[in-house]
Amino acid sequence: MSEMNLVQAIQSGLRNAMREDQDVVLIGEDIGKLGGVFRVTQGLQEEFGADRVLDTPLSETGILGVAIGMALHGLRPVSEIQFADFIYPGFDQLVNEAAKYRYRTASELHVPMVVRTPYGGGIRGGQYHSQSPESLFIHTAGLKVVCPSNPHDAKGLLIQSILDDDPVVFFEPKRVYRALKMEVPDEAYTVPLSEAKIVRPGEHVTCVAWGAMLFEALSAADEVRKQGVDVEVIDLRTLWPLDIDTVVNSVKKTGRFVVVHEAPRTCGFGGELVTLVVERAFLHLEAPPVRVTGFDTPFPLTHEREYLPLAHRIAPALLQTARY
Amino acid sequence: MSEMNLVQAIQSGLRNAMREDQDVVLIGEDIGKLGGVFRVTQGLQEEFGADRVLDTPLSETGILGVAIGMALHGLRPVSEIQFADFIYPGFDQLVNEAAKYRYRTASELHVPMVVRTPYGGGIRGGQYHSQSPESLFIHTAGLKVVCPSNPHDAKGLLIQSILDDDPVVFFEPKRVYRALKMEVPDEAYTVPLSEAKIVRPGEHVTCVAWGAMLFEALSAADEVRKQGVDVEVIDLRTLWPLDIDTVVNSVKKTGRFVVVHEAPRTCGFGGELVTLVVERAFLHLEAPPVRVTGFDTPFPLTHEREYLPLAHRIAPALLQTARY
Amino acid sequence: MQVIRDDGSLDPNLDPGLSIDQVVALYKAMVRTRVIDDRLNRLQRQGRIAFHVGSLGEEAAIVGSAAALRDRDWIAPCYREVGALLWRGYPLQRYVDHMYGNAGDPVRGRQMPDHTFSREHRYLSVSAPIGTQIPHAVGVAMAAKKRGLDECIGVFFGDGATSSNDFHAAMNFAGVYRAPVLFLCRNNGYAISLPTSEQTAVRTLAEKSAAYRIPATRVDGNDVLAVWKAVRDGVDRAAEGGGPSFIELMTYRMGGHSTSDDPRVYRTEEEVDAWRRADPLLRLRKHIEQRAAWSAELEADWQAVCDAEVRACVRQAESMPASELREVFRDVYAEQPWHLREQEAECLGGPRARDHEEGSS
Amino acid sequence: MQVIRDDGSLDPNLDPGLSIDQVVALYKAMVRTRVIDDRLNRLQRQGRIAFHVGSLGEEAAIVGSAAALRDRDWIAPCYREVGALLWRGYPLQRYVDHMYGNAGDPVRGRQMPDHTFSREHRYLSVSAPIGTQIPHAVGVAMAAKKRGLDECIGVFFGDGATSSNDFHAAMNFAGVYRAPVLFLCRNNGYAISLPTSEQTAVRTLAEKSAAYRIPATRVDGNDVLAVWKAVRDGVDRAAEGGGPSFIELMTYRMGGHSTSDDPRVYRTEEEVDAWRRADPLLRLRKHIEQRAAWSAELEADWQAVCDAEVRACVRQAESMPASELREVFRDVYAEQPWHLREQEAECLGGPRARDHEEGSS
Ligand SMILES: Cc1ncc(C[n+]2csc(CCOP(=O)(O)OP(=O)(O)O)c2C)c(N)n1
Ligand SMILES: Cc1ncc(C[n+]2csc(CCOP(=O)(O)OP(=O)(O)O)c2C)c(N)n1
Ligand SMILES: [Mg+2]
Ligand SMILES: [Mg+2]
Repeated sequence: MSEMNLVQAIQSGLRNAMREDQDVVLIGEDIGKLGGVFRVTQGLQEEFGADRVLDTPLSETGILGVAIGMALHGLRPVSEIQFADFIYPGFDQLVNEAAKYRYRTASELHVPMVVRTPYGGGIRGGQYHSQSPESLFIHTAGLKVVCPSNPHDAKGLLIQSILDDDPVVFFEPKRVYRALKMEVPDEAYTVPLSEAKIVRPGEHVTCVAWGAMLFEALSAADEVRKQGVDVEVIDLRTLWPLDIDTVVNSVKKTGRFVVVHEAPRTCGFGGELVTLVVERAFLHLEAPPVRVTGFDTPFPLTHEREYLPLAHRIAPALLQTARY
Repeated sequence: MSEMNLVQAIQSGLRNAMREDQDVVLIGEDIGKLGGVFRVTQGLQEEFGADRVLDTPLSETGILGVAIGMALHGLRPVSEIQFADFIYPGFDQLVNEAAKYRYRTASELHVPMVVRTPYGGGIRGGQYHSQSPESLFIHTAGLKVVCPSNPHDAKGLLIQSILDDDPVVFFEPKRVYRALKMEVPDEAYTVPLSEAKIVRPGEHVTCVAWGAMLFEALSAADEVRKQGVDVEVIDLRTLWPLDIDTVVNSVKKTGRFVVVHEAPRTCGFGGELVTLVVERAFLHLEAPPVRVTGFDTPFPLTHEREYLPLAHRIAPALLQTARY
Repeated sequence: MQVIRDDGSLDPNLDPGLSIDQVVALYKAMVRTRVIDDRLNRLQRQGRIAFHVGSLGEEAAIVGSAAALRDRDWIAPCYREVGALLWRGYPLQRYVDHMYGNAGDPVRGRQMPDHTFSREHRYLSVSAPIGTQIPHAVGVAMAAKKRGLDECIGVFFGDGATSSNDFHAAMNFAGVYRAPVLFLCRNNGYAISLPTSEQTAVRTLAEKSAAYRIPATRVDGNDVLAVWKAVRDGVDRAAEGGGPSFIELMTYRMGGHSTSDDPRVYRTEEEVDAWRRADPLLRLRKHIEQRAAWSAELEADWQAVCDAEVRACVRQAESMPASELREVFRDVYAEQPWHLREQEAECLGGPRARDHEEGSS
Repeated sequence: MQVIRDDGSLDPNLDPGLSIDQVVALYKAMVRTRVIDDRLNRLQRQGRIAFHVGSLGEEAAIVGSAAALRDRDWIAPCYREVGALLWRGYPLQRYVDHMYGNAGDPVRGRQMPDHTFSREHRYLSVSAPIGTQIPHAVGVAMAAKKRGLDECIGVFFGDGATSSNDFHAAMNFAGVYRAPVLFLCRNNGYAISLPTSEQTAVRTLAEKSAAYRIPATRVDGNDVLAVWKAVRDGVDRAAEGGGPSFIELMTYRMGGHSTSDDPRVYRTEEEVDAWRRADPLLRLRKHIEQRAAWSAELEADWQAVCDAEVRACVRQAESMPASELREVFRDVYAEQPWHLREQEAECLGGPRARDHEEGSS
């Protein structure tokens, strides 16, 4: 056990995975000598060599397309996309190729790869260093989408994602990278995919969040507790395939549902979750579900803390729902 | 007035727009001599010359990126992406550049461009000639998304999209291209964006569809009429910004809501529409809204008619909702 | 580069020294490819299959490349290279079943015709989006290198694909990492309707290779021995650690882009006629006839054999049931998640679609 | 290509013949750019602005290019080229306001620092995604050509950007359509931490240009007259209908990639020292001093003028209020649609965020 922040925990997970399986390779921009712009891969090229930690030319098409080829021939590549905002130049490889390779070869060929990428706002990154494009990948059949909120889950989910035989997009909340430390085992362990976690049990409202927004949901829950509203907070951890039971059972218990995400509201994952809840727990709902989300604009800079669905926006939504 | 199918109506719209404004240029693969793989641009290069109808190299990045530059300097480019499935190599230009140019220059520079692209299944196109990726663009702030169902609307919406000062993604239901003829004015006219159309008024259930699925919704409505269920069918025409009032008012009247789309269910536009309806008409809802959609797999081939949300799947959903 | 001269003799300086048996085997494979192609085009016109994308005129480029690769080398196809897969022993019945999307189709009716793959034959999967296989090939090559395997990969793509994002990324990565990959560019003159001269301003596609410091060769792609030699040279270079090679195979797409295309709209009959005289089969036949290894009689026999074979496969394919509906819901992930289990049940338990006129709404 | 020799004299064969006033004006602009840069780096270290991406060492490449373009020509920036924008007369106050994202910021606090643009100065918008401006520039050039305007565009990008999809597409389109565009490739040795030698296998980036049949020049990017000459030649070629040019500006990023970067992790002090001796300001200063058009006194005066100017702008910028919250919801579309009207009301009418420690969750 060591005290680790999110960066250290992910690094530790990568190191464990690379020590245990020589087919695990890392590929991305500036991940070698520099150790990545967030230093997640610091020291790994030194330990494992330049043929296992590939500092690539500036091409997301190359990073993802080449990783697919590596995965097809026995390696387990972990790509780093420097910011989620820069995944689009390689989007085609991810959604048309990685996602569909198994289907179009009836599992004869498949693509075990992980795409790590920091996402989200709160670091004054503006419209190109703050995006949360998870819903695009959730919409794409064949991809799994993971988003841890804390160091312990991050390491376990990352190792599990590397072991997984399907392509996984692994979103890292960059706002949490150095914000939080916790005890994390030094050795390898896994946290299963598609298992959400009830991080705070409650009776009155179900609140679903993930990544950096989890802490905002918790802080809003604390706040409304003082006003007698008891919120159940669920950390999704894996966004897709969803742990539907944990979410729906919670809503059946509370009758009220709030979902929080940084991405713009329209066609974000929140709408999907609301719909799933409505489809499966309609008669249990005592109030209309509420979305607390980023707004439908490009991500702004100066006022990013008003744009983000932070506690100050979540708390009123919880109260409103509870008192509906 | 002439009898036109969808291909002819779109071609007529392009021709009118190009005759009226010399700054309108077309850019895409095989759109010159060949007139496009669906022959939408047939004859246009001959009439307007190769500097207004540009047969491009095989690069969606180039088609969209260069069109943005043209739009920045006074032209009104209409790009053709041969199939919506092939838009992803140019995805970055569309979602990170075209969509955000106005915002990031406070409207000092902006990008009046239209991206035409055939979408959807039903022509035995398999996973790469059948996709319906509209939700990805609806999620992207700064883009407008249009999808006509018939020749008359298509021409009017296309001309309006070309006149519009924002980037518009214009989805053409390829399954309808030659399936339907109607009287269409030869001269230019517009159909306003963001106005849905109630194509069949009804009392019991609201059914929203667009593009090729509209006809399936209508045929399902006919069918359930025999069983006493009176369906109001709305053709969205513009997907985003949505004509929210027409949809919500209809649901307030009927209390029941069914949405139909070809795209995979999860994080498709259907979930967004359900959520909007739940947010705005919760107390009017007498049954849980229902989605009839493509399944969460890559688009299949042999069984595409079972995959698609055709009338045989819509009718039971309408009945189920009506009788809830 | 040309090895088989127009008069049918070999250029002694370039002759790669294949035995006459090997050369005849190449010829037979090329004829077989063409006979199958012909039959599939006919079947499509008769409405018995939905689509076909053929290799008429490009058989030497395809079969010659496949033959020069070693069994352990990989092939990353574009979509016209089924001749390469068949060269490797892929069962014809399986291919024809795939063309029908029936229960014998290895991809279970999920993909359009001509979207083949075979792990066993080290043949990656055909994918419609142009260019996407090129970085995959580089990744496969890099994996082989990292794992210390003496393998390389040949990746096919067309002239149009040189404009793709993927081409640029793949070439650059291959150059930087010295990946053992052969870029096999079938310059067949057209990307659907766009001639190569409008695809790019350079006169030869081989010039593009210099931008990545990858050695390039430009060969007569209708000369199977020239193709064989260029590709084998590339294999040797890769095996010696010399990294990637780019080979421009100058050929011509004698047919339409696919059965959906009508090339008369964008090119002249004269142009096609000129290329008909450069038919790779004619050239090679002249050569093996000169060497008394082939004759009109052998030709007729072999054509009949191939034709009978494909007809038998078609008969069987047409007797097979369609792929099963539940296959729509499988192989999306390694294990089927709850939502696909539910959707499969919803679909299988629901009503079936009505039959309809194809293309009507 | 080098015009200003190491001893400060000009190569008479290459001297583009600028008047001494013009040359001094270039020098002054370069010094001003550097003084502003220095100040912004300091402000960032003091936590008064959030971020800065500078041009230390690249001033000749940037200012020289801008000066050789005509007023009516366009500039498509990467992100280090504010020196080019200032050369065109963009008000410094506006730039500094932008760096603060205050109410005077032309982009209303919506973008990170150094994301400038100016329609008036024919300067497109800086965008963080690498390479995306390159096809825009080709589009602008094609539009100018189509509209019969005698204009061209210079597009700046780095060595790293040559690996992007956009570079490949843009170069190819420019070659095919003979667009009047100048590709100004600032080869400053690094893409963040990756040296150019690992970015691609070719030795010079100019070699990439041949893949698109675009003529290339490789110049000493620290020699403002060489830059000027190469760019002006490109402008002339474009104006004569000769189409695109590629100019590799060999320079060096003397500072970190941005204020977020620590270059010591990936390069040596010796390397940086060697380049310090090639500082473009020193070289030009030597030349104008030789021509008695500059002196230590003039230098001190000019530095003081520039420093006072930027300090005054900073004072004013810091006295301005922040950009308004409602600006978050504007300019997404030409007209604000209902959902943004609603969201603006929701946000403006709702509670304000609490202050917090930067970076904590
Ligand atoms: C990304 C993408 N854009 C467009 C298409 C449509 N399309 C299919 S084949 C083709 C032309 C390909 O030409 P080339 O690469 O020369 O291969 P060839 O067909 O000549 O063998 C085009 C444009 C596609 N499949 N993928
Ligand atoms: C598509 C994309 N991928 C990654 C990044 C992250 N990034 C920002 S600058 C940079 C290096 C750019 O290098 P170069 O093109 O040489 O320009 P320079 O900074 O040296 O001027 C990288 C990788 C980005 N901005 N966009
Ligand atoms: Mg071709
Ligand atoms: Mg650089």
